[in-house]
Amino acid sequence: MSVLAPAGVLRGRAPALRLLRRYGVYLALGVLFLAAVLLDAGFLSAGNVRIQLFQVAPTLLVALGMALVIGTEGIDLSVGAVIALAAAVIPLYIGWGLPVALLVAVALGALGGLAGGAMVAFARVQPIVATLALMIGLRGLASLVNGASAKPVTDRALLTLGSDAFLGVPLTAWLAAACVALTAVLVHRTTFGRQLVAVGDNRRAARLAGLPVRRVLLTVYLLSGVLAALAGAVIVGHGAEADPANQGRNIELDAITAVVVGGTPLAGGSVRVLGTVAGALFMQLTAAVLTQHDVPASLTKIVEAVVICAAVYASQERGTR
Amino acid sequence: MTPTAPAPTATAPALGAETAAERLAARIQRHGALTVLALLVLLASVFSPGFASTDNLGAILGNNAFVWLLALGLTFVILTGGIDLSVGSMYALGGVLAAWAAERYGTWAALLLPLAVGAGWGCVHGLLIARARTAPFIVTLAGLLGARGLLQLITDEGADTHLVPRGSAFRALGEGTWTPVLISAALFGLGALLLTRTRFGATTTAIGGNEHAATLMGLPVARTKALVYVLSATLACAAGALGGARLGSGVTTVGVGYELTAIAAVVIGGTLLTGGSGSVGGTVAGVLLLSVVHNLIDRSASQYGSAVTDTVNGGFLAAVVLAQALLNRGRRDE
Amino acid sequence: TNQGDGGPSGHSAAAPDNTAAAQQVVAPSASAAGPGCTADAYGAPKLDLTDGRTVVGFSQSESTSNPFRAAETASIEAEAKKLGVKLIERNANADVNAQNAQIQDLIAQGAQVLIVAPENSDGLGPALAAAKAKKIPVLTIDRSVGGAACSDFVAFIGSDFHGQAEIAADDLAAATGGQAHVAVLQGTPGNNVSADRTKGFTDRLAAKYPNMRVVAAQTANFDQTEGQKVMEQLLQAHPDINAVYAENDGMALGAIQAMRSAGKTPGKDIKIVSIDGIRQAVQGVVDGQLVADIETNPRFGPLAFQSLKDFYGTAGVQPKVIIKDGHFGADNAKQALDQGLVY
Amino acid sequence: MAQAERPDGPAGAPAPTEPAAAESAVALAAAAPVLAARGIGKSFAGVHALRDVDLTLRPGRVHALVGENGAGKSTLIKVLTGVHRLDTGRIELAGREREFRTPLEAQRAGVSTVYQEVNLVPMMSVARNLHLGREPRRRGLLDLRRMHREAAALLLRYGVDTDVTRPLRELGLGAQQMVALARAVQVEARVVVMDEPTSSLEPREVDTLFSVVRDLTAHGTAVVYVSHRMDELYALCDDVTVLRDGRAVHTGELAPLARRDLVGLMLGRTLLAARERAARQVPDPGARPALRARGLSVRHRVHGVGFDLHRGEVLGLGGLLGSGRSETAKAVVGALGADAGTVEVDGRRLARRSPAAAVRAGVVLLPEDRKAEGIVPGLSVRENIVLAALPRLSRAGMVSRARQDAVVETFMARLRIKAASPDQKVADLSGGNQQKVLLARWLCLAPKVLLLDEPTRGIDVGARAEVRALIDELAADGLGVLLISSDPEELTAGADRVLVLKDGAPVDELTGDRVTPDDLLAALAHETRPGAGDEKTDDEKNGARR
Ligand SMILES: Nc1ncnc2c1ncn2[C@@H]1O[C@H](COP(=O)(O)OP(=O)(O)OP(=O)(O)O)[C@@H](O)[C@H]1O
Ligand SMILES: Nc1ncnc2c1ncn2[C@@H]1O[C@H](COP(=O)(O)OP(=O)(O)OP(=O)(O)O)[C@@H](O)[C@H]1O
Ligand SMILES: [Mg+2]
Ligand SMILES: [Mg+2]
Repeated sequence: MSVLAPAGVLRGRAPALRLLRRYGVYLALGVLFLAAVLLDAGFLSAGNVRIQLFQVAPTLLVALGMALVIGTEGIDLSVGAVIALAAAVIPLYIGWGLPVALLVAVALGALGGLAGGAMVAFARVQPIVATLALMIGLRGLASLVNGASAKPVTDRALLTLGSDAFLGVPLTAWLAAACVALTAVLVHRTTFGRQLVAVGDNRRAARLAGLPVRRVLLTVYLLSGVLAALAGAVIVGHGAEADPANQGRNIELDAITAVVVGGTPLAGGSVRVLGTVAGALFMQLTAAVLTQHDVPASLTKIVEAVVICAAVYASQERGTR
Repeated sequence: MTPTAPAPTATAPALGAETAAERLAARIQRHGALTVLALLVLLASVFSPGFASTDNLGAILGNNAFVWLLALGLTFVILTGGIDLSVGSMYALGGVLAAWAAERYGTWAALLLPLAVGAGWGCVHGLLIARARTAPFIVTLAGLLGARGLLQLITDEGADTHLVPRGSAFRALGEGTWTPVLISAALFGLGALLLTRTRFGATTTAIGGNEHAATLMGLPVARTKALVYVLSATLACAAGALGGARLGSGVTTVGVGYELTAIAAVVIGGTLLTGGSGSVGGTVAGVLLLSVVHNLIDRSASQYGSAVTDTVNGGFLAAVVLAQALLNRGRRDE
Repeated sequence: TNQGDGGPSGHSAAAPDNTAAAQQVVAPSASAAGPGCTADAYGAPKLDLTDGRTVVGFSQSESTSNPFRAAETASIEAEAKKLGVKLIERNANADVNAQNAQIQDLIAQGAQVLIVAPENSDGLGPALAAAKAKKIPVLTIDRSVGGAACSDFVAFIGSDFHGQAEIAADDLAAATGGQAHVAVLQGTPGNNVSADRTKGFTDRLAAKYPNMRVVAAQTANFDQTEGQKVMEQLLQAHPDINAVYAENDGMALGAIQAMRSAGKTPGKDIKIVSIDGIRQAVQGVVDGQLVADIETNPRFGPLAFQSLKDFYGTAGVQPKVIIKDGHFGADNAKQALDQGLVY
Repeated sequence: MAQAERPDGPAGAPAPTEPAAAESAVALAAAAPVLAARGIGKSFAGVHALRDVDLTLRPGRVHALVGENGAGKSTLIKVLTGVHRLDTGRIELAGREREFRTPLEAQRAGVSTVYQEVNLVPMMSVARNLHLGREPRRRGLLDLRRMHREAAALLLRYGVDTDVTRPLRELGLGAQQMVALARAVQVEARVVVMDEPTSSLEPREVDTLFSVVRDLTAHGTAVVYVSHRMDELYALCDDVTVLRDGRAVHTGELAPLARRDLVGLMLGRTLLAARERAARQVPDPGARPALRARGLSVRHRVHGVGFDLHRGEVLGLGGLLGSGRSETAKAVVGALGADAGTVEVDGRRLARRSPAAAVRAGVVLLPEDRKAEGIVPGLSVRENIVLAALPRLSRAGMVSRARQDAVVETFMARLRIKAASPDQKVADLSGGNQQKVLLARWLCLAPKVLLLDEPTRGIDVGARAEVRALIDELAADGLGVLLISSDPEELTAGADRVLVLKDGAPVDELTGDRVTPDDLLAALAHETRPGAGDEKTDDEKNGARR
């Protein structure tokens, strides 16, 4: 892929349009929210806002990791399977207390991420196939670990994490917010963040500049695995059941959509953390409005398709991949 | 050019050192999927009784031949550095449209309607990607949703199933083992010709290799990019229609996840996801390899349940791509 | 997906319950209406189902991570073991094309008779044709296929999905006094089972319960997590919902979770009826969270092999054999659980 | 095919006799302009790249376009050829007003371009690259055999003797440049634009290029020629337009303009008198070298190259295109997997072979292909400069903005990097300034050994003098410098010793009095005598200079 945007984009654009592009997601999010409230004033109620935050938290956690991976010109399809893995082990270790169960889940998530990262960094397998193999294999493994069937979860601490709120905001949303802040610092303020972006933008140059390219790639997939495992814990806690066969299915596509709607280019070389948050919220609101107004499944899909295209078009800076 | 121009010397001096063994090794590397496939078929024929039977091979070929066409279209898309996630949905849509049209208007409509809808839909993808410069991943992800939505809309949320009439000539297109295989083989052959022996094919590869350069060289970049998506969607819809002819109905739930299998097949076939390098022949090897692997895992691991099958499946896929990446290692610089 | 999941049934719980109650036939639909289908009529060679050399092929449609599928597979396996026949199996993981290929592969591996759990009612044409060409009888279980019985396939054994939905409507009406705002959690679109369960329910309401209004009908793909998400949204938009019909137990369990977090008491504020009969949901009936749970009986093993025996014997099989589904209400749920009748 | 219809076109006979060319040039001097651009203006996000520029091209004449890095030469060319759209002004082609919206339109109208960075498709075969978009066809399908035959024959005339079915990326940058050139000249063009075509060529190829240009003008084609090499300009060009800060400050015939004045016009100041090279003390051969390489081998490319590089020494690496100089440098820093060989820094052997390890040890490489291997295009100038030094400029992994800004300011000033601000994207800088950014990236690390692969590629006269002075200065400060350059003048002027490579193996070393351009050329020529494979090289030469 060429590093320079082709001719059409090199041409000057009105600054106003540029600004719109840069902040398009936020605008789209605002418009959608307004529309939702106009359609039904109940949308503003505290209960409703809380529900939306509950539902968006796991997707957002996964999307944060995905944004980092995408920043290195990669993609991680295995996040859903990592969630399944977390769902498989949490019931096994929850007897030891929530921290232990969380630690085991996160450690396994890290291992899963490392496996993908190693394939990408060392063997130079293309990320989409490396993580596709993991996606299939890890989900199978998850079912092997603790049986394929769903297990009810009764641990108080986990249920509290999954469904309680602090200051009216769900604990899971606080957790997601903390991860957002950490990710933002990581990307914008640390050496690692710079290296990540450089690796995504021009890998050969980054290597010749002496950057630890492999370590960056490994770390990024590892972080994605860790965040996915956290998301798994959140999903299990909120649903009060652990279902390795089904939990986390298709979440990778939701996360990728959120990241890209948020303005991070799939070609790598740039990560927009806040944009990702806006993207995830945007997709969540779309789904909420459609479900709450009882739109049939067929139309829901079509509307979502159109909305995704429009939002990405509005927020894209350049259109590679 | 003077017609008497001397024939070029075979290689640059520096390369004269390459030995025959190295050339063979390079050849095996270049056709990694084919090599693995050949080995696997050989081993399976020896160790898995009944694998090499005509019935089993016929089952592998006949039932998958149309699905493989998705990988053919994707090869072109991926060569430009793009991606098409909508092929699975388009496959299902093609089947439903064909059955619906066959029920009502007969064979020709059953063939033409899916082609027309596929081309139109692909055109929308192409314009959004090539003209509006929206990321292919997202456009076709929306396509995946949209096509599924449309197909549910025309089947009353999936409640209606349209059947291809029993006597319809349309059914003949999908019957048996050899009709599907021949149709697919012919299309793959045409695809190979299109890729290697036309300007369209050359432009496709050039765009993936260096889009900026392709633009500066004055190649019709936007048009070719758009056409590639038209080709992919049309092929997927046609494959779905033919699949519908084979199944005898427009199955609404079919095709879920086919895009990922097709992408895996293309990549295993040696086409770079970043574009610019790949071949139709590689894709053929890729789809065959995946089908054979699935067949073998089915035969040997089915009785242990889905979890084991999935784990083995993922492990095998990882092993294959790893083996390939390692084989390819020597070829890449850095 | 025929059933969702949830339910602690796994492999251990799927130990087939081959009790008489479990395999009782409700309606060999043409009860005495005519002679059943036999091997002679079908044109199949005779086969001894107790001979260890007999090879039976079983094609499962969906992943056994689904408790219904796990129980169904285990039941078939157990019965085959009991009879001493050789069983070879395949799992199509919800892909019609794969199932076609796998059935043909089963034939290639020497299966002499096939038991098929079809992924879809339509779309197994190529496999059925291949079997027919080799004169291999095909018995379909849990979902029917298109075509003619005793010609394209031997017979169909399974539940009456339409009927299940009607019972669910009756139960819900009884629990709400025929006055309700109902939310319907639908199964996967395009799946015959969810289509039947939707149609059966709405038809029944239209016919018998004019005061029960469906305020929202959304798909949750037979999935518990999705069921919870959809229910959470619906409760926000329609606080007046007081009844829920879930087309499988998984979605019902998700809905219960959603009601709890919305501060409503399932069973009191909102009445729920669901279909499938997995352990966790039946426990919910015992606990008063669900009004009733209609079973979808997965224990096809004994009935399937008995039908095949009839097929090779003189009795013959009727084209449509409806398996008896349990009906767990407040009165019998506890007993059923205690007796281990629940999968 | 163009060349088939025009059997004696430039491709067919790249080297006509000189008098014919001169004659036609005189005859055409007064002819009507083939392309006239008036009042061209172009700005990017507030930066005025071009303001009110006029350019007139006449058939059969070579028009030099000169100016400092970032003066707007490439931008002007891109505006003329449809890559950028112009903000103001108009373009007339053969008296008719035209505006090209795409490079394709420009090409169709007869304006053919070789862009500054090689713009070909690296993974496609050489032949395909040469013919892309106008492949010969037979019965609707591409005629591959003819394509390969024609490509091989055509390239042979440009001194590139290679298997045209190999992927282009396997060729050295210089050879790629020749392919790009052959491709551009192949079409029947009224105007051929060349943006620094010789920046990665060495003398033999430059001669080939000159003969191509002369042949073009003999056939009445107008040529725009951009170069920072004064000798070339005076040898080849008839007219000149000098750009400074986006304005045309002078237009006229080149010959009457003295070199000094030309440079003065470009820089807006007079260039410092050529610096006397500081007499460096000859390093003690017994001392421990800063860098010692032994027996470096890369399959098919480099065979047993070894050298010692002392502190304060500039070692030149000479050779023809494809002689393996770049590969040697890459093998030293571990960017290429070496099959054999060791590298020692200050007597300590580098165990792990990777660029990161080399950087830690103080050995850094400025790569020749800055676009593919140097810049990180999406990042700003600031971020590109501090990229490698980040770990040293940060505390506990957190980037310190202040320390970073201090470094960036220092080096932007010291190297005179011309950018709107440190926040400007590097991709938007002119080629020369990008090169300076890369130099800054390494200098702020204070390395022990600097490997420079074509460091002045695409750098303007002023900056070139600065870079040369800088190399001297660095060496004087005790750095060991390995200098690779295709310009014999530059190589011998800058280096204390020159190691000559051929086909990946060392064949000669020039020391002391022998470090002169003539000796270097002689060393290269000498080595082409014996051996079987070398006859081919002779043929190439004859082919090129026939
Ligand atoms: N796409 C762009 N966006 C913003 N600024 C640009 C862009 N392209 C060029 N510029 C600016 O325009 C000016 C002229 O650049 P140009 O590439 O034309 O210089 P040049 O004369 O070719 O220099 P060199 O000799 O180094 O190649 C520079 O200041 C550069 O930063
Ligand atoms: N003129 C040519 N003809 C054929 N092959 C060539 C030519 N020039 C370069 N090559 C090929 O390019 C390969 C790499 O060359 P390399 O980059 O090492 O050379 P270099 O000495 O650095 O020259 P350059 O000045 O191009 O950087 C060589 O192995 C050779 O196969
Ligand atoms: Mg320039
Ligand atoms: Mg070089």
